[in-house]
Amino acid sequence: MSQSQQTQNLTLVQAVRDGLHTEMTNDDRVVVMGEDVGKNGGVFRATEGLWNEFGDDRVIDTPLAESGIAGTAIGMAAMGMRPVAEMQFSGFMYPAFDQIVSHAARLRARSRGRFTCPLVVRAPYGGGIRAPEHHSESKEAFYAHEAGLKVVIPSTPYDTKGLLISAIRDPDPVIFLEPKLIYRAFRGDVPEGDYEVPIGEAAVRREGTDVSVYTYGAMTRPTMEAAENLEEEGVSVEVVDLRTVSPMDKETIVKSFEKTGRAAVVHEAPKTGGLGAEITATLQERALLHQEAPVERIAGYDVPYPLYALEDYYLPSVARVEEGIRNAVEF
Amino acid sequence: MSQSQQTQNLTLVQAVRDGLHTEMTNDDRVVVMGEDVGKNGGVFRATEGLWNEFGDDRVIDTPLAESGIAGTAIGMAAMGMRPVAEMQFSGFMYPAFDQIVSHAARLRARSRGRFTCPLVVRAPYGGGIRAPEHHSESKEAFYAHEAGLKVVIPSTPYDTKGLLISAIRDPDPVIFLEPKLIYRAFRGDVPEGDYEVPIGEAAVRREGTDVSVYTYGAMTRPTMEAAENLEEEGVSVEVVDLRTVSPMDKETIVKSFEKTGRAAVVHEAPKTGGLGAEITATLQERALLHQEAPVERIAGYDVPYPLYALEDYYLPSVARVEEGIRNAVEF
Amino acid sequence: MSVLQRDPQDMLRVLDEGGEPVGEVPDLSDDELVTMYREMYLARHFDTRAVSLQRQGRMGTYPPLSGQEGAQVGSAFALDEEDWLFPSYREHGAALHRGLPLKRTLLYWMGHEKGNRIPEDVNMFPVAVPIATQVLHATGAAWAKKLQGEDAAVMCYFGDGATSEGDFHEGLNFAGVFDTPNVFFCNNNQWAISVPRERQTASATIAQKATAYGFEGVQVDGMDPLAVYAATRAAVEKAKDPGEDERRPTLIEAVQYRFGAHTTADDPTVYRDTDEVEEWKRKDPIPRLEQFLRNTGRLDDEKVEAIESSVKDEVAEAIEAAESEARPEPSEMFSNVFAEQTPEIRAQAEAFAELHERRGDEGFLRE
Amino acid sequence: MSVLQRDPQDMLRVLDEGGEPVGEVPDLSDDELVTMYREMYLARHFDTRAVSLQRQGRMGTYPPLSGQEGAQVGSAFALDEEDWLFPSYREHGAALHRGLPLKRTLLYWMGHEKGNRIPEDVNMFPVAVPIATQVLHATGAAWAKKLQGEDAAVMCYFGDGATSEGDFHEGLNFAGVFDTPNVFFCNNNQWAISVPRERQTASATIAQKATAYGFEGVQVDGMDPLAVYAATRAAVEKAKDPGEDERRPTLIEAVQYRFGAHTTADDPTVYRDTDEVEEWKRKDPIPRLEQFLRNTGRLDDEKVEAIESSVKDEVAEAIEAAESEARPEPSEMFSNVFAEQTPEIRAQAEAFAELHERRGDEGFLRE
Ligand SMILES: Cc1ncc(C[n+]2csc(CCOP(=O)(O)OP(=O)(O)O)c2C)c(N)n1
Ligand SMILES: Cc1ncc(C[n+]2csc(CCOP(=O)(O)OP(=O)(O)O)c2C)c(N)n1
Ligand SMILES: [Mg+2]
Ligand SMILES: [Mg+2]
Repeated sequence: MSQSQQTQNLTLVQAVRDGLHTEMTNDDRVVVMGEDVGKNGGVFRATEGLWNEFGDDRVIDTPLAESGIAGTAIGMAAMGMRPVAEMQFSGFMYPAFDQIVSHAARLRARSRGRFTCPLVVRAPYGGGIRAPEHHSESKEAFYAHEAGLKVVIPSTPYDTKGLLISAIRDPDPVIFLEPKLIYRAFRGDVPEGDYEVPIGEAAVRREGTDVSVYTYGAMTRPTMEAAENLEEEGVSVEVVDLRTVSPMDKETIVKSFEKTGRAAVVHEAPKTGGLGAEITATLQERALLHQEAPVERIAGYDVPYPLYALEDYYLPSVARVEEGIRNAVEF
Repeated sequence: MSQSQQTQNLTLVQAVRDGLHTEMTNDDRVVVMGEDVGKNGGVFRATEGLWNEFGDDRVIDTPLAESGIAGTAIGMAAMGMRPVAEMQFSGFMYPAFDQIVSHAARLRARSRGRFTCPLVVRAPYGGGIRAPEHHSESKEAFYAHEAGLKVVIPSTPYDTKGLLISAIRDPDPVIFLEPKLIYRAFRGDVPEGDYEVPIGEAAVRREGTDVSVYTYGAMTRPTMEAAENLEEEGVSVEVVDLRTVSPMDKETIVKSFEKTGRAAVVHEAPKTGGLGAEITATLQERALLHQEAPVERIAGYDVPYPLYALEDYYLPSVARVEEGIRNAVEF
Repeated sequence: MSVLQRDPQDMLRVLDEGGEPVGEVPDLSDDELVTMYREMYLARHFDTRAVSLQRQGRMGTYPPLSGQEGAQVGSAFALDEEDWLFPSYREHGAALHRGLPLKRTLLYWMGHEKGNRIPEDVNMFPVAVPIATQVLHATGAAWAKKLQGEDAAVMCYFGDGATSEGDFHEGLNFAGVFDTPNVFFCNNNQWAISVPRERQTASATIAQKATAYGFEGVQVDGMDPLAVYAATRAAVEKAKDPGEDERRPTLIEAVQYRFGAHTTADDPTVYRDTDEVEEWKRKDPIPRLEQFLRNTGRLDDEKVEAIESSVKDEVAEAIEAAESEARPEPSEMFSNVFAEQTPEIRAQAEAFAELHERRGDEGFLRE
Repeated sequence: MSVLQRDPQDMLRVLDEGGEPVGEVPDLSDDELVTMYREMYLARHFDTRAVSLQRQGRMGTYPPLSGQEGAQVGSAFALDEEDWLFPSYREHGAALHRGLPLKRTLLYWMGHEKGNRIPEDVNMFPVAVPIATQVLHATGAAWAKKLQGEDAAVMCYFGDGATSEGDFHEGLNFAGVFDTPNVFFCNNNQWAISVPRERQTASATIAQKATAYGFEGVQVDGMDPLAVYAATRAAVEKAKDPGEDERRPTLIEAVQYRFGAHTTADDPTVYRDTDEVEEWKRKDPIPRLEQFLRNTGRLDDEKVEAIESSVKDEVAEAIEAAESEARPEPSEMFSNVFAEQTPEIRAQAEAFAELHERRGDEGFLRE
């Protein structure tokens, strides 16, 4: 980012829109497609105004069919376009699951590079907005387990725009999950125009010496808050925001742990088989000799995401994060 | 199992058939449905002869549509039937993924018990038979991460029949993955008639004191072979066959580790986000103070499953398992 | 000739927009006709109140049904006691006809799972939010009824947008192959959120899609409850096998309009003209049926007023009851995942309870 | 009237079973007609050899195409140079017409990814094993061509079974809505493994399913390469927009038969009568076209013999070449996952290489 760039103060969802706008302006191979992305500007307004500016051929309202969206986008990508497909909510990506895992993830490998799939699949993701059933999923682990996909989950407006631009430019398919709980929760400085935040690099959000806490997306906020609360109690917490959950920045993850020897992972996704398990396994694989306590997994429970009367009990809260970190520290 | 029961010497796929036959005889709510399960008896002959015996209303050749199979089976299950749906290969379950995770897994919870989904989804699974593309998947981690599903992967004919009967009788949905590499690799004694092998219980296949190796399905065989080879070198290996990967028998898993303090996990599924991560995370969560070495993950690579010219290099081989176990022991 | 055998492009009508008969009035008693009116009225009033509860922050996102009462109540009316109903998320009107207490509907949209617990004596499935997925459940349920030798039809509702999903196709195709006793009822309200009907599919009608599955499709004026009733009744009878091997599913396209927003989170003025809305409001099914009933002496001012006031009371009571329902116990999250709790879920429930005990609700609830 | 506008239940034919014209013979040169014959013959011979390679353990599971040469070659012939072809897994005949070297096809079924690497100058997508998934890719590709302003048609092959999948529906629906330049070509060979056409769908024809998407569907005798050519050519021209806003996709149902097994792993005698096979063999497209070409003086014994022997040489050479291809380097597993290797994949590749170095192939290969 050059010094002279202007910045705007944007929410996370505005940063999504700005990222799309920037790349659509830069590269006319980029098209945005999905349900209600056109005139309506997306149910969260993530594509607001794009249809007016770029027209019906580049901002495409599709029929209501997620496999159709993903599958046609794969065909477009193979033919040299750069589709950005919106899934209205991550809970409605499953009809497209086959196209994503059987094709998007494998086209390069299957064809030995003859065809590629520079596709971005975006979806609002995660819980906490008192939404109806099936609207609060966080199943990033499904995509992270499929070789051939990259999975990005930003937590700040700045990263959102930069990562989205990187995702669109990436020559391979990227699943871009947008934590909708923080779509409008706060604003942040976002440069105008062009910049990339590299895929695959974590960010240390807060330095600390007693314990490393790994998180991403909407859970970054309660984690930071818990870290501050614990600071007051004299516990020094390092917070690592993964930003990309696949491929994971294991270097940064391990480096932090080598310093602290204690760790916790915070994610909304169900505990069993969630990325907390992968992070934990990685830590003991690479740095067992530094490990002084079990890695705490502070996660969603192994139950279907409840309707909203109970969702606050389901999602890791500041208190739960504090308790979990404390367990790691006091072990 | 009563003493007087007769036993047969069956292959694993014959045990599948015998399990289906037994429960279809016991319970006329049981129907078998899927592609080519009828007159053809299934592409692996897992339903051979059932159509002749039980007729078109209980052994149902469906149109070629996996979401259709799973979705209609959910409707049947909710109405008091006990459908056993075959997916021709686990790589073709993805079109049904939405129905499985959004509905089968949640019907009881969503309706607070008013409707339930006693459904079994069976699929031949895993690699090693020089099959065409997309026929060699092992993605059990997808299903294990979805709350509300049980996931069973047998490794012997005896267990196969007993677990399948348990799965059919289970009041909740069970994903039943059959390691097709060992469909006909060996025979084992299987009682005639009725018996259950309980879901959720691991089996210690081999006792040992130096290291615990956790595995399941087709990987049980190379693991046992590696264990025997290592025995000759003086390493005493305990082999735990999970049998059910969700819910996992953490008690048995942890107990073994408390004894050995060293462990490896062997599975065909890609390493990242595979169940090896969950097992490792569990071990350090519950028994860190016993841990003497990093848990080795001996797994498929994080690449799309290759065509058959290279599949032997992809799948954990006896040599790889040996090396992995040795790493755990020598750390 | 059955009404189902008409050209799928020739829309069936019984009442014109002024409530005058232009087709054969179905054989319903005076009481039934008045009840039909009352239920449509109840659905409308319920809807208005629900929208305002949401606006006042007393309920979460809610999908209104105004304009669609004729299609919902008219079709549900055609079901027999033993038949089953598989809704999408908008069929509060059909549900109330079936006997789902309004309180349950409110609770569901207030974020209580309990609202999805259909009473044992109501033959209805829970709400389906993922579009078109219920088409397969309905097909499977109907298939089960057939295999179990029970004579029951299974009605499945879905929108125009839903017809684009693979599950719609697979469900209707299975139904055609296995002759399941289904009535597939498309509430074509012209919009799938902001996507107009023409963007959804290039076929001239939705009814004609039945051709692809080898059974009959019929288009009906969905703002005309009597036409809806007539077509649905014929389809229900056909589903229940009037004669040797005549049991067949049917696709009904009820052409109608959603007067309001897609959900309370939606602003339809962004994507559609108010002119269009006004035009459709002239076809409003409620005054249309009312006019017919008045013209034929089945309804008068007094009766209408009595209905109005009983409906208001009924809805007010339901709201009162729903709002005084206690918040579910947090521990309910952990129940009903499986018939029996697994050790892992039990451990998680215990850890949660311990923490909740220690930190209280303040440890969890966000402002 | 275009051949596409006929009733979808009225099957188009050009040659009868004896090779006599019963319809308008398409305008193809003598050379083209003889080439068409040669390619069909080549496909058949290739198929026979491939099946026997599999039997001898020299190749993995293989899906034979015998009986389907007329549909494959006749349709591929109707494509122009700039057009694209999206196959399923059985279109070795269409592929060879497009210029995919036989060696690649063999390598693929011998388990080498390289077989799926389509040469840069061949406008064709790799094999699609998951049924019907390619319908969406073909729709997206055609859509891309249209958006990019290129005038190219995109042909997509799939089977009768594939029409039951949701992806078939979604693909055709998108194509109808966006008027993509697609030709959807259903190789209805009567069977989806053991499931007969009638069990797949209750619609009288597959062609009529186009009604659901608002475009034309035509049924053609798939054992008649000239009828196939005629229908496909019309569809290709229509896809490429002959006039103002006339660009439309088309669904073609080519009624044909698979003479052999579904794949070499299948035993069709378990589920179908040999009588049925014999009956269809009388419609064999190869002698049928040969008879027509002989009757019209385009082919004689000498020419046929020359074709036979050149075809044999060609296939033998391809087999020789495929079999002398080295086994891929194991390290290739780790390449082409992403444009750039991730650190984790690099680490895995290195660990693999180290172990392979140390334990050799014996450490990996099973007997
Ligand atoms: C599989 C899936 N995709 C997307 C959505 C988001 N969504 C909810 S309602 C809706 C439009 C539905 O339109 P239609 O089927 O016409 O029904 P209507 O709402 O008009 O009654 C969409 C896209 C969803 N619920 N499920
Ligand atoms: C999604 C999916 N489900 C199941 C299969 C297994 N399978 C392979 S071919 C086949 C039958 C296909 O029949 P059809 O579409 O008629 O094509 P044909 O083989 O007759 O050419 C099946 C069920 C698959 N490859 N993909
Ligand atoms: Mg609608
Ligand atoms: Mg076929």
